[in-house]
Amino acid sequence: MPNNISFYIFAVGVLATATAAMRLRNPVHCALAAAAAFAGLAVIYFQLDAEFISFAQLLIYVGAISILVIFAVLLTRGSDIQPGVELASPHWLTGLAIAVLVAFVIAVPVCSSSFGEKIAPKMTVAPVKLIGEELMTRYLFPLETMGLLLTVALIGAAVIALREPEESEIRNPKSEIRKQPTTEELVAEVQP
Amino acid sequence: MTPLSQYLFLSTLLFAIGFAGVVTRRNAVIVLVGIEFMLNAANLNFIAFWRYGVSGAAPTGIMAVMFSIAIAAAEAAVGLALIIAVYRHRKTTQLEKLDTLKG
Amino acid sequence: MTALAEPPVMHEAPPSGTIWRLAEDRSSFAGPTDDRAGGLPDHDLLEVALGPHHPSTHGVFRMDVVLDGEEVVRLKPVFGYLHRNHEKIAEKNSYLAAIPYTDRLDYICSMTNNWAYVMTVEKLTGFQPPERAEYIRVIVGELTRLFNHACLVGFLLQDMGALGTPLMYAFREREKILDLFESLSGARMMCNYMRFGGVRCDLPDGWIEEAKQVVAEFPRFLDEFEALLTGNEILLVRSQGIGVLSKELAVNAGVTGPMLRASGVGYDLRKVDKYSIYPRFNFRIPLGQHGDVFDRYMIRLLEMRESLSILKQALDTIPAGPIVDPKAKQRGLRPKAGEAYGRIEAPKGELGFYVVSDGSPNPYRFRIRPPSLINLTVLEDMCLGHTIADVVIILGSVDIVLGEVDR
Amino acid sequence: MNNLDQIFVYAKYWLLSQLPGGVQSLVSIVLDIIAIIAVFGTCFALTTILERKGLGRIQNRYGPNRVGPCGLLQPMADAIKMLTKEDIVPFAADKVVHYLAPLVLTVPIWLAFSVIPFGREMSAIDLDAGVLFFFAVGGASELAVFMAGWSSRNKYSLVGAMRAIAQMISYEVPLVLATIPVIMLSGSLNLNKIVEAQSGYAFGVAQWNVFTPWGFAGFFLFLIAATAESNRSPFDLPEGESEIIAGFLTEYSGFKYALFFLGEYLGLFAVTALSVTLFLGGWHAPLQVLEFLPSWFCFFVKFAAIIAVFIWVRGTVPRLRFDQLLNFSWRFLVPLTLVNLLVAVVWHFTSLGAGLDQSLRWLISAAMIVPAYVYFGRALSPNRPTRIYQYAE
Amino acid sequence: MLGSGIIKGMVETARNFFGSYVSRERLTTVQYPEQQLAPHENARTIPLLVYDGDMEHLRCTACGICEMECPAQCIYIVKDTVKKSDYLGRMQFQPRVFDIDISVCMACGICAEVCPFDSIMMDQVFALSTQNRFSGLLLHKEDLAKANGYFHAIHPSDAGDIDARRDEDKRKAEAKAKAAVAAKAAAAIKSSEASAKQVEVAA
Repeated sequence: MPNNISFYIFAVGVLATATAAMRLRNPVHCALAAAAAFAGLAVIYFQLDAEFISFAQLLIYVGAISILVIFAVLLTRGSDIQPGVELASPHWLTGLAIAVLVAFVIAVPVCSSSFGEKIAPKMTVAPVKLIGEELMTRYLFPLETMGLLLTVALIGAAVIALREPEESEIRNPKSEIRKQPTTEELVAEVQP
Repeated sequence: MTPLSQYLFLSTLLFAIGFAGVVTRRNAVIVLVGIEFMLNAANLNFIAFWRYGVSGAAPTGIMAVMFSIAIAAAEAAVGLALIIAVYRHRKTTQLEKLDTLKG
Repeated sequence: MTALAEPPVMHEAPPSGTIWRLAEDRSSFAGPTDDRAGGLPDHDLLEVALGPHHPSTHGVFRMDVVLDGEEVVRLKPVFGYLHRNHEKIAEKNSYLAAIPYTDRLDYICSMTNNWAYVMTVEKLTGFQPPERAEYIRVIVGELTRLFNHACLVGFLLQDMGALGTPLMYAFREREKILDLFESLSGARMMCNYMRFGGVRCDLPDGWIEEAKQVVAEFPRFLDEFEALLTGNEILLVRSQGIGVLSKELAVNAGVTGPMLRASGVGYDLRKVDKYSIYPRFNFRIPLGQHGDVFDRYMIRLLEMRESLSILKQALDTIPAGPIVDPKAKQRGLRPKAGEAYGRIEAPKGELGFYVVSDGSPNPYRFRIRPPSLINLTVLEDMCLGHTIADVVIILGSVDIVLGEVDR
Repeated sequence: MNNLDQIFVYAKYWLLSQLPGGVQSLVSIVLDIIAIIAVFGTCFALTTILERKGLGRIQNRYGPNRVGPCGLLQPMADAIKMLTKEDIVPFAADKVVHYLAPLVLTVPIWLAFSVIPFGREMSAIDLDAGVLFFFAVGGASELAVFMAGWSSRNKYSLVGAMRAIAQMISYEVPLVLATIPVIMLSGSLNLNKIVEAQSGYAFGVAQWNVFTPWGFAGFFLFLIAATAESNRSPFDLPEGESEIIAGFLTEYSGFKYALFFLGEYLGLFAVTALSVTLFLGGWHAPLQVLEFLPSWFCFFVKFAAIIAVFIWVRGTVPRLRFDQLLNFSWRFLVPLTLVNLLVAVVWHFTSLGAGLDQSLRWLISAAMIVPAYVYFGRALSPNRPTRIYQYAE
Repeated sequence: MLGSGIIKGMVETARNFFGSYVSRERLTTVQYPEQQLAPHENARTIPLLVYDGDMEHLRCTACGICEMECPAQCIYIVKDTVKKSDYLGRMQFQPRVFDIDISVCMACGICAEVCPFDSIMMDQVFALSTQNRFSGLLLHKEDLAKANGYFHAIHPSDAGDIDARRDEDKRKAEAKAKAAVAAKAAAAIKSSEASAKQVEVAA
């Protein structure tokens, strides 16, 4: 069962890299591990015959979001971590307990239900053409909304991240340095 | 083929890992990554249920995931922009230090 | 065609009654850059040492650059890595033995270095080079200017990232001139050719014809060069408006040579000093208006064409005769006590030698005014506010040779 | 379909038929992988030497000609040199990331070749969303470049990596936008179908996309974006050696450097192969009389021609500055690709039996794209009057 | 229009590309070990010491002028203790040690210029690399000494001039010597005559 084996390999990989992304000290390492986890998920989508989603996942999560995260880390100086600074929040133990509880709560019904074994996968795949047609007919309104949302997000992100002119900027000595002295300033006439 | 429950388990664990990250880490950027993991876990569920489901030829799961990915992209962009903007003011991305409303 | 408001004039000397001096407050020249906190924005600054073994610092030269993003907010040139103590060695050696060392100042143009030095000693001793020797000096000097400018443009484009194609074309032409120099003086680069009161040896048979052929073929190379580069949009956007050097700053900082003329100051020692036999030749001095990298590039191309015209005239009219002043003495020269400052328009600017004699066989004091070093002093002023990529081409357009900067 | 055309396909099937049924599918995959690695590995070796020789000739010199006949074994010598060099890792470097970066760059790029049809019936996998796959696997190269630059703990490396990422992101937009007209008009993301859509001959000349106005403009826009995407001159800023030494490669040596080098060239090959597929009719012969030529031969001739153009450009132009580079993408390429999209739409709808003849369609398209080109070109480089130089006598 | 300058440049590089296959002038490379250009007659690299006939007849008289004038001070001379007869028959010292450190020598040619005995001249060898950078680059008298024939081969016109001058000197010297001998003989005869006279007078 090569399919099964590869699923387990990638599942373990995804879980390992995701754990690493949440546990490593250096945020850049975290972002890189997260990128690996996203790529592993893309492979799992591909196994599930959702190739379009798989490529979209690669393109958006690995190609765009990871890069964004890395840029954010670098811009907030996240990568120069001082030794001795606590990484985890003060209530990390409580948080971890809740997380384990959540996992348990979800896992129990999954185990107890039997549909996992019963339902055989149907042998239909979604060709790109079909997805396109659906997008243009049934999901037209969500698509347009999504376009709007993305535009708003783009503009919003740009506006938020734009550097506001700070007070210190106004008396920025750099501009003084750059100022070219005028002829009058530079050439002083001295009568002997 | 791998049974559906395996995918659901994977999704559960991924969600839990993301959640744990969100509630235990201090760095806001990493918290955002955790949220992305949780979204991805949900996406995996959508795809798995679509693949094993009975919804006929309609690519419903795929559609949901597509919109989810788009939202995730928008969320990441805005979220990271916010973090950077906050960092400019407070010179920190440590979440517990960002507890006052005054800038 | 835009006409200038006033016609360009040659400045013989600064206007009378006026002392040109630097204004007191030159913040860009302000002290050492060590006090990083003072006067710089507090957000992320990147301090980069460009050099001393950076690919495009033309040798062992360092620029300590403070970057805001990719923008230069402070730049400190650091040199001295190639210091060879030339001036002190010359004070220990005889007058003659200093000549081969001058070859190694600006090792691209040894002929003009020789020329400046022997001219100084001639001033000190009163030797008068014969007519033919003066012609030979002018010819080799202008040939030197030709290939120096060609190579400079090649290096500049190399700094712009043109993968050496223009440089290789320039070197191809330079080889022809170097062949001429080799058959004349025995060496391609370290010519050691000029002597007090003349030149070392006469032109070999057929040299004039070969030189004429090189001069006749050179315009074709210039046309090729211009077709390849001058209209190139990338070169235009990279060089226009970059590294502007204002007329006033250029004059006040003592910048000379093509750099000064690119800033629009008509000052060329060949016209001003009228040394040697330059007044006999008909040539013009091209002037820039903007003083940016593109002007400095164009001025060099135009100067090459003027040099070609001088060369044509000189090669056609060179007389026969002796090549060295019969009164001149090379070995064991003991000039009367005194001092002399000799200067010529070297390809890079005003190259001056100041020699003091106390009547002994070696100079009492020996100083050089290297154009490369003095042109380099305005580097920071030209670079501020530009990006690191511009710094590299601004440095390239200054035309420095580290042998001359560090001596 | 002559035998020569399908010789590789037949060879593969013959080989598979010799094997027991159980391993056939696995061996088939392995054979495809070996074929791609062998062919493009050889291409890499040949390109490095031919590029150096070609650049040499452009610069009026011989180029490497010492190792082997005409210097053709130079890549072997280079490989031996690279492999035997000391692999230096800076003391302060992030060792794991530093080690992984070349792998992350090189491995996904091999994947991109799997969807390209190199000849009739000659693509490794026939993916429904082939174009999307191509761009998706390309996304990892940005991460790899960042990893290399960041892990080296060198200022030049970091600046180079930042430049590279900004450049790749900026040029991915026009690159994708330039492919969209092709996808729209052939109605598929499948590269095999796109090649099929360009089959057929009119007046003995092939009906490739490049012979349509939108295809013509799109081809050049695509090539420019591809040049930038693969960090080639004049867009080789990430490793602009005269400014930032070698950019993100500064701290790499030996085999890791060779891997980066390989990765860069493979990236170039991949986009070149894609441009051949999208615009130059893939493996179709250019003229009907040339149809007897094997399809893979046609493909690789076009491939080599485009690579030669890249080399030619590299030998000619200087490098852009970084802000100019980004401006060029956002202010020139992106608007033009959008106009080109419009041209493709117009082209598509005028063909729907509106009774317009071909020349009128061309005229309309040209009337849209040429003014846009002139306008955006002007806007890009503000009016620079021709400089007049005065002479002082 | 945008791009026209780049296209012009590309035409230029294409011309050079094809030109390098047809025009010798464009492809100026000399493939060094196989092809070598003959050096120009004036070309100079390191100094050499000319001898006439055999090694025992170096022209050098160990006068030390070159040692003094060398800008890089790379010449080291020790005079021999015995004098030998030179080509004019004069008794001259010869160098016992004549070393040139060519790792310091800058091939300026001043030594050759100042040498009053036409002894030190400039060689044209350029493949000077050795395994040992100290002893390998310190050339001794034996390494530097070259026959006049060799000098003729590399600098024919210079060597011709010098030989002509030396022959002239030699001829003059011989004539002078002859004249001196004759004068001496004459003087001897005279003196003998005179002495004879004196004898006579005395007698």
